[in-house]
Amino acid sequence: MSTSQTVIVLLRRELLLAMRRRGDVLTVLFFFVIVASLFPLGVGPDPKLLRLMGGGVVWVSALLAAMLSLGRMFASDHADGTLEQLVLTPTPPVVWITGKILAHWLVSGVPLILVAPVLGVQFGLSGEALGVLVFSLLLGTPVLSLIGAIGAALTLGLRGGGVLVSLLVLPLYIPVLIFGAGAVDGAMSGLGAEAHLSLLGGILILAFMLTPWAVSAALRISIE
Amino acid sequence: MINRFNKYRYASPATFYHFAGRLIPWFYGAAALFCVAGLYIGLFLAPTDFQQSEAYRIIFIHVPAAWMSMFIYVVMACWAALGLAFNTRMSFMMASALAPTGAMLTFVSLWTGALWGKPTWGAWWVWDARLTSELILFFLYLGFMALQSAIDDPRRADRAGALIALVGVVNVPIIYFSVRWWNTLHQGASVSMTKAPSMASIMLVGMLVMALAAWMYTIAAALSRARCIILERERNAQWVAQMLEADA
Amino acid sequence: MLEGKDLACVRGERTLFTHLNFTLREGELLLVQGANGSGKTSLLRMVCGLMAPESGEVLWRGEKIGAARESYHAEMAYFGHSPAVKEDLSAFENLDFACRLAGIPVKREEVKGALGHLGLGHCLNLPAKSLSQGQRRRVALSRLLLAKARLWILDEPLTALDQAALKLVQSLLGEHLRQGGMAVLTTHQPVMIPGIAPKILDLSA
Amino acid sequence: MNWNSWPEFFYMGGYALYVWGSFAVTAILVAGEIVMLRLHRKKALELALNTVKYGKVKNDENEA
Repeated sequence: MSTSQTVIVLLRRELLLAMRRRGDVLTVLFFFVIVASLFPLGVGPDPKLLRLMGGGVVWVSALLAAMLSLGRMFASDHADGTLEQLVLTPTPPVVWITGKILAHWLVSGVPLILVAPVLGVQFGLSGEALGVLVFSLLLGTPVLSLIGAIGAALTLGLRGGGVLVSLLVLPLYIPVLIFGAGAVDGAMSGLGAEAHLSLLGGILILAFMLTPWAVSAALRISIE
Repeated sequence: MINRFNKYRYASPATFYHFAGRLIPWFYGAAALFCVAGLYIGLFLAPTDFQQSEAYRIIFIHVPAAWMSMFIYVVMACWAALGLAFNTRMSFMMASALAPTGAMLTFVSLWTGALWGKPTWGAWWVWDARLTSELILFFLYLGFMALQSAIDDPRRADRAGALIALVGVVNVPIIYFSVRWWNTLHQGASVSMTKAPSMASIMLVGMLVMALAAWMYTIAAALSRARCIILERERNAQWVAQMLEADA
Repeated sequence: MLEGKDLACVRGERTLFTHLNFTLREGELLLVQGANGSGKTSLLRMVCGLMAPESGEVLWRGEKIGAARESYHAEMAYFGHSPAVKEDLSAFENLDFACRLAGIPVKREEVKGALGHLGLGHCLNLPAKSLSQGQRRRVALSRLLLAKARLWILDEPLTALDQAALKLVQSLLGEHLRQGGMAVLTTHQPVMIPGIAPKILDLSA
Repeated sequence: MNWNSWPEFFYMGGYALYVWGSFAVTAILVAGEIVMLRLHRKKALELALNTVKYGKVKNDENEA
């Protein structure tokens, strides 16, 4: 069975499972919107200030929302034993791990990208900045799923795993946050966001190449 | 049958345990010696800096601590890589033994950085590229130690810690680059520690001696913590029983 | 041919077993016995490659399973403590996805047949969370049927099964072994399969 | 020599708080770590002694 077929089959299974538990997808989305709306309440309604903060706030909220749903990536399979069966399939683990991460991104990353413009408008971002925001999220959220998968795999089955994942993964998210929020800031201040977006793209390629191997090693360690 | 097997497998921790036991006093001694020499140079020989007068003397603690915090993380990652590659439990124990000392030195460099920033730039915390990266490095240390303490099975704790240390060390340059990029963009580098006071040679010597002191101290602390970890892990082993009877 | 050479296992700080050797050829059944905590489950997980032995190796057709990972896993089926069934999927969907992911092309009728064989023909499209523990184990057992693997590694397959299912499993096992298959089994109930003399491996010795 | 008297040395050109603040905290942390190491060693020795004397009682219950 070629590798692409395995990934497609796994994607179908993951999306079917996500559809059966639509609640989980929505909770991530609601969390994203709520966190982003908290900042104006905390900082005050001054439009000029909010416009400056807009990109950063949306990015931080997206980062926290993506991290919230990391636990689901392997934990439910580990609990009911299907993860062991996946490890014992003939296909190389890197293949189905990439499938799993892609499925996690589709379920928790893409909804954030779709909702982000609405929040951007709420913060008074202009048309061009909104476009850069969406594009930076498009490049950034897969990296959040990729790096997050390492944290999820390492903390499999640990009590208090949720908090631990955030401690492990947040420092590694910082470059993505800097370049993502920086892109929006660059677009708004007229400096142009090409540099940030290309660096973000670079990190995406690097993460796509390296993290599945790290996740495979982490799973082998955690399943023993 | 079990005992013969243990003797073979536990040979290396046993020899390391006694070998380290003899070395530790020497390293503590060397650390104290270098520290006294370094402080003497830093506080008595080094001239007053015309810009910052006496406040700059904090660099004799801040800079060596910052160097060491980065150096220890890299050494930790090396032990981790060795452990994963050759499946040697001793390497994992060394990595776990280094982490707390590295975290402590990172905190020292953050604390002294803040105390140095206040008189020099008027703010306790300066979002300078190096200080911010140091703060992130502190989080990486905390993540390593939190992960290791959250896992009960020593074998899994070692390997999981080793992996996060390796992932961390790959990310440290990326983080450092992105923070510098972020710092230069937002503040135009007006307030930044990169313009350290002009390095009179005596100051550099002082810092190098203090760095040596920190290095000796780290080795001593890590070796003694490693011995504790060995004792806890190998308490079922034959050589521990013999050693304790010999002492009793 | 499956072989275990000088295997050792350490759990936490305790050494469960050392210098363990066994061989298994076509048509043979290996019964792993021992008290609770003697490492039966760990040995099985080691044999199927989920867990690395502290020392020693597991060989499949003379090759280390680490090296021959893909070919070994293509010919092996593992049945662990948990029945590996997703609760949100129906029995049919569980089996269909499990076989496709394991690289076994399988048609609808075959899946229906396997489930029917195990007495689950009526609850094909029921979500698995509504099945009892015994029924879920039957879904896992029918996965064994579909997998057509040469080597079965079963960790206490007979628990939570009623009498009818027990006899059914023993007949399936007998048929599998007569066709030249191999099986490694841990169980507390006695296993009587006509015409097969199981090799015993006792870990408490 | 920069200082002509000890009080001037401790005054540190008006930055006593900052300089001595950082030196003192560093000394406290280093001393603290050494004390922690001593305690850790004592606990480890007790644990080992307990295991050797009373045998491996604690380990036998947990399931393989």
